[in-house]
Amino acid sequence: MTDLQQRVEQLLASHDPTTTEPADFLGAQFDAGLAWVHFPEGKGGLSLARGRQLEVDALLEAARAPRPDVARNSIGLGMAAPTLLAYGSEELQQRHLRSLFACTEIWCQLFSEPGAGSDLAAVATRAVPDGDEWVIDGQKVWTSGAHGADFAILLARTDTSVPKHAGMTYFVVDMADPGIEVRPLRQITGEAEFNEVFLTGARVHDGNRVGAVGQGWAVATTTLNNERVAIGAGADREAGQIGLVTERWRTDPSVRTPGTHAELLRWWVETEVTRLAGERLRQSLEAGQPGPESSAMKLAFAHQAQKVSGFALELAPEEGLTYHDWTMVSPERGSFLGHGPGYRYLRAKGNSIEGGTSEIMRNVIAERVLGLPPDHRPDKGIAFKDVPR
Amino acid sequence: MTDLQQRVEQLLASHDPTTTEPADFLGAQFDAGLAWVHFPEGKGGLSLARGRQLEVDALLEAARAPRPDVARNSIGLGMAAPTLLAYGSEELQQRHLRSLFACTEIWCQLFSEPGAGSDLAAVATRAVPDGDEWVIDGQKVWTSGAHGADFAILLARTDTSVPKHAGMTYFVVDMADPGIEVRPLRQITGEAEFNEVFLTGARVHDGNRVGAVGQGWAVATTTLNNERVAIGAGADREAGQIGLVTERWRTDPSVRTPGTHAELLRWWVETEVTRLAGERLRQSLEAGQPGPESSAMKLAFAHQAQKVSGFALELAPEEGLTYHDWTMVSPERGSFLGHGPGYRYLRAKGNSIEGGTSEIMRNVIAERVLGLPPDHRPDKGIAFKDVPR
Amino acid sequence: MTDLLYTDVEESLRSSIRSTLQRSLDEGLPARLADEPETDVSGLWRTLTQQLGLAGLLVPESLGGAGASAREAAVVLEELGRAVAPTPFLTSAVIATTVLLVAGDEENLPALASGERTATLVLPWTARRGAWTPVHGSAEPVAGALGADLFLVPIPGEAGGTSLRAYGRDEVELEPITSLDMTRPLARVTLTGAGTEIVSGASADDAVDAALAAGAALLASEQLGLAQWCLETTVQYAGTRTQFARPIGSFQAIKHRLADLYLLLVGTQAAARQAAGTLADGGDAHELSIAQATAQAFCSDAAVHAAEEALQLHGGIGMTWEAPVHTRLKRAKADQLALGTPDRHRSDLAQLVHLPAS
Amino acid sequence: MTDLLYTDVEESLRSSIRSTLQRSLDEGLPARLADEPETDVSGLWRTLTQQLGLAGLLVPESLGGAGASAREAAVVLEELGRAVAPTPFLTSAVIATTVLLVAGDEENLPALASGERTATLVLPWTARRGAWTPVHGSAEPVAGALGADLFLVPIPGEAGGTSLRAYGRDEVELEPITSLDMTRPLARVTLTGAGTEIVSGASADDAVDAALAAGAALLASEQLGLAQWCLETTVQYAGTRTQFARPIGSFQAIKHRLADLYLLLVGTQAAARQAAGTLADGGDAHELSIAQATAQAFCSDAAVHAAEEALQLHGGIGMTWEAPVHTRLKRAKADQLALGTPDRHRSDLAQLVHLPAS
Repeated sequence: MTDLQQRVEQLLASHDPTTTEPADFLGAQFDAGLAWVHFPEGKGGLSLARGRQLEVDALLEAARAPRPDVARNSIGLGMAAPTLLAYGSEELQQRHLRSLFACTEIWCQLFSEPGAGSDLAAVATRAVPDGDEWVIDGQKVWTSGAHGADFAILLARTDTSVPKHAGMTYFVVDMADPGIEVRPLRQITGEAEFNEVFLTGARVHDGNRVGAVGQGWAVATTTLNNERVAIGAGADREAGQIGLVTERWRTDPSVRTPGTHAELLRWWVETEVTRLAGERLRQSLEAGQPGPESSAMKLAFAHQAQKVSGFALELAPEEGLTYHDWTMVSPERGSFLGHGPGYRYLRAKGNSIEGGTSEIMRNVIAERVLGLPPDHRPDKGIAFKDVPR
Repeated sequence: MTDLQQRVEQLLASHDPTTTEPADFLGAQFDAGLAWVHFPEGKGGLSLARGRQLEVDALLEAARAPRPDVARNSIGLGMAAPTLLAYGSEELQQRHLRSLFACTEIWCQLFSEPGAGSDLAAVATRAVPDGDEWVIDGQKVWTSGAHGADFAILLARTDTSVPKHAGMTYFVVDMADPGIEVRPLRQITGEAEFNEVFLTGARVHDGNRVGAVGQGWAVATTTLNNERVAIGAGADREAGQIGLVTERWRTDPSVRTPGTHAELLRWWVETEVTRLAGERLRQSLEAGQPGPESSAMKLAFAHQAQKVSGFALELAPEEGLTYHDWTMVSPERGSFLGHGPGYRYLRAKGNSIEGGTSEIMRNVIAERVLGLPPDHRPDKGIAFKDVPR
Repeated sequence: MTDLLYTDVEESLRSSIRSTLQRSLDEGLPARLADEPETDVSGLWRTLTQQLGLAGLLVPESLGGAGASAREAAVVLEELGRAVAPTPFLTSAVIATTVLLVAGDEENLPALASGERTATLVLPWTARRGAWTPVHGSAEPVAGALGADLFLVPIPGEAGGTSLRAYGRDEVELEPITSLDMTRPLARVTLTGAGTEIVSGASADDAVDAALAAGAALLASEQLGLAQWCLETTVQYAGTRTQFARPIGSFQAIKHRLADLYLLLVGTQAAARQAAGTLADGGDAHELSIAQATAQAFCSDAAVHAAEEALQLHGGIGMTWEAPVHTRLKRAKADQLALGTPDRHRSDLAQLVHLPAS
Repeated sequence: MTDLLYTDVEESLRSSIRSTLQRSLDEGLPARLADEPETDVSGLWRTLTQQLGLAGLLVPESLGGAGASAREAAVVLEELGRAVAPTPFLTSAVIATTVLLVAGDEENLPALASGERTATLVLPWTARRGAWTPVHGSAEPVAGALGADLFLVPIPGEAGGTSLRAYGRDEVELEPITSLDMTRPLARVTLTGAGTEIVSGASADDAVDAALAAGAALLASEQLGLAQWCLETTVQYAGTRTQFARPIGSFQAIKHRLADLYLLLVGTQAAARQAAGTLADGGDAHELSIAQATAQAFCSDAAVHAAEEALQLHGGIGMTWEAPVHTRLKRAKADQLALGTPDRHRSDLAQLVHLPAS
């Protein structure tokens, strides 16, 4: 038995997974260094290779132990945690990593703005120092789960006299601040899965700053690289939209035509290959850190989800003409595979926009992976306040 | 009987189409104003609507009258003639239009250079005045039929102290000039259908200038718009590559599989729609002048020729693995549908490069048809000689 | 060749419809219909009918109509498609009207032509020429049924043939179906009365087939108009939306995608005009069928692609309910499934142009 | 899951091959072979065999080989594909060798492993597992036949089964076929002698099927290497070729196309590694077949697309005989047709993953 297996055994022995409260079990898992084994000791990890987390997860899965609620706290687990580890102060790490893993703290992300979508470095939300606090004013958009979140990671402008990338700072914000107002933002699916967030004189203590003043862009890049890697690591064959289509095909001969068969096989091959590419990426990430290569996976997943979900409507056109329900609701978490084919088709349209548009992903691949020369950037080297808008 | 019909009758009566030498017949057709009815009287036309040429051509076709050799003299007929009409001096028009139509003068085009392909306005071939002559030095490339041509249309730089578009002038060049050397340029098909042309102290009289000094870009644009319109006006259903594939399909059941059937039908629809779009363009051109819209047709034809010719190899893979002959030859005229499937596949690759790459066509559509804002042009407003190269 | 351009008369009809729609159709209405499906939209149709005579466009003057052709109807559909206007033009003034015209029914046409009544053909909205079966008791999803007064239903007749019958509003039961495109809401139609026979046998089949063929031919023009709205709106947005201190329309990748979309619409327009023009010209039935199947195989996908590109190039804005792009996406996707999917039309073409599967 | 990455040993094998090819393969040779098909290229193969032992890579050490696996052979093919090297590695050291290994022939393998002789499987180069018929007298177009010493031919045996036989050079007649890809020239092979039976019946069929499957699985790696050359060469060209006073690689439309190509190659690499890795691991035959058909359905088209994009983005230069792009295009297109087209592999997949056509 490896040392790691022993640690898991000990955890399971000291905290009965069937009776311990999930938050307590997860807290104990964190304390045992089994939350993220590649994190340092004392911070949820054991400084092991990233890939060895799989062993832990498999054992806990087998023991039916409570797992972190990834769907509800994806920002916290997937993005805030690695960012805090890389750039957060010791105090911030101690305050948040454990609660975040236990999901007693739910997190959201305040990055995008109406004028800073693809051009995320154009954020105009201001953070102005006031004693040992910062005062935040601005508007954020496309925030998922903002109404249920306890904390947010925020990118704000702290200096407009330098070029855009140099003037941003990264903060942890308490969503209970009275200066924060959350409004639902309705999507084309009819649901309001996201929010607009208005910050009006919201106050943040300087101790909640992540990284140095002006270092916000580098910190945010770590966050985003971790976001993109989260997409599609190591799925099963026929996972996602393709699985719904193949199941329909196998169980309902009435949808089969020679033309749709040819198209189905093309999508089967494409999605299978993308699954293998995701698996290959996962294998290489077990050793290293996420880099710009994961942008390619996001591109592929978005493309295929959109195409296959559209094809699903053509496969069963009478059903495709209908919709499950247009009533506006604010779901606790987003769903890509739920409701019905019409919903899935519409929801998939967001895949190539949220978390960086496919156009931005292509820029990233072209410049950062392939090393192609940059396009013209009229705002390069110009103080943010002097860029015409 | 319309006046136009009467004129054709008279031409046929005075010049027996079965016995008259082709060049004589065509000369007489020119003199009767029936060469290009939309040209002015005395210059091969009757100042009628462009579309009425169809009536003339149909009658001459029915009478089996000699027709201009469009394949051999496409540059002369399709590009030099309308350019001379629009910008040439009276003397140049009188000297060339008739012989050109009679195909006693074969023309070629000296535009592209190794450093001026997509960026045609970057031509570096110099024309320096010397008395009432110009002395030309430089290298041209991708000249079809240069070895058999009598005259060339040439774009050369006459002023390097102004931005690139403003410093060019357009000339008619006698290919017999001893300063002109033609070398075959071999293509991926194995054939040398094009040439490189080296100009070393070639001399051109100022009377052979077309348009004003410095007006070369506007003149060349007229030429190129006429080139692009020539592509694909009013073809028959299943003309081109698709016809070879459908014929194979209909006559050889062994090539049929469900998957290729689905693909064949997609290409059938696409090519049929493009045929209809070409017909619609032809109908609208019967009234007006060719504009940037014809770039769309060139794009579509190139794309389909390439895809369908590639599909043809997959349809009959054993045959697709073979090639008719790799021996280097310099054919008198290019062929898109000749030799065998392998040749057609390779030759079609040129469709999206010659006469303006598909990328340039998309720029033209985006900026000149859709009115989208220009991309960054670092050489804008900068003297040609000061542009870093 | 049929004339693929627009006549001056057609262009003037287009202007009238466009300005009427600008005046009479609240831009927010298409999206609002999802939340308020009971909204009374009959006022718009009344305006279009009373001011422009659209209800009777295809009806001969002798029966109170305008005696116009499929070419004009196509222009109307381009404009209605641009605006995703909730009107029964396609279902009543094109499809149901063609049923009655081909069936030789002179009784119901005047009321349809005047706009006093609207009608619909009761078949699943996915039916196409040669690929439908008579209705046994009920049909779904049926377009144009909600709000209609007259229901034209092919049912199994005596001796195995088809009986084409007309049912009044009181002879059918309607259940609304929540639809992907709520600007053309669907319903389940159940026959509760006996109806009145119009024609039977081959004449009934012919009338239904002709109506479905006309619907498919002219749906292409609705798709064209919708796709052109998508291109124009996106070009405009790309010219004004700034990111990286440049209008996004100055980025070459965006430009090339819009150029490709333009190229796609050049084809869409040609295919739609060919289908409308040959339908108007009459002529060889086989060539008509080729034009119709080609138009549906091409324009359906083109309109969906145009709407998808519009959404993507509008970025996050495009994903919001507030922006109008989604109303076009939903109509485009529903139109792709309506009156035969591209896949089905391609398999029709295989027969029509003698490219057998095996 | 099989290991989809490269081991250090594999990377070091790659370096050896790449540097050997850089030293021993004249860059202009692939194009020159079209004009001078008689050029003796055996020196290159001799070098690769003597210095790196490639001929016996898959042959067990007991028979004089290196006892390596399909994983290493895949890396070799990546490098040979990059360089479009004219060698019989795939036809002799993979396919013919697999025939003999599965047939349990220990007689001919040592000479193959040492590189003293080369062999080929005599079937049309388009054959694939489960889709070939025994050779009646002659076969075409056969790859790897010109220059081979040993010809492995499945012929109709007694009692209807297959007889797998070995023929010497003096027992066959070879007619060269002018080939799209002259770096892997094809021939018509006519049997003139009697040959020697290796195995017969189901064992013969199994040996041929296994060899074709291995060939298809590893051809994907050749396609990968070729496609990567295309991407890298084009990225380099786009970074240096200037038009409009900018490197063309700074134009966003070019960048996005190259990014899409990169994405395609990420998939190509995963699919090729999966096919090689599962082949090396052995294991479930059904999963192996899925991996092989998936790899061929995907990588074949990907390599063609990569070569086509390389040509287009090289502009006029790419169309010239002088530039090396065309040699990759010809190999890529020929590889797409080799050992089963993507269409055929997709229809195999339909069976393998239970997605019936009707």
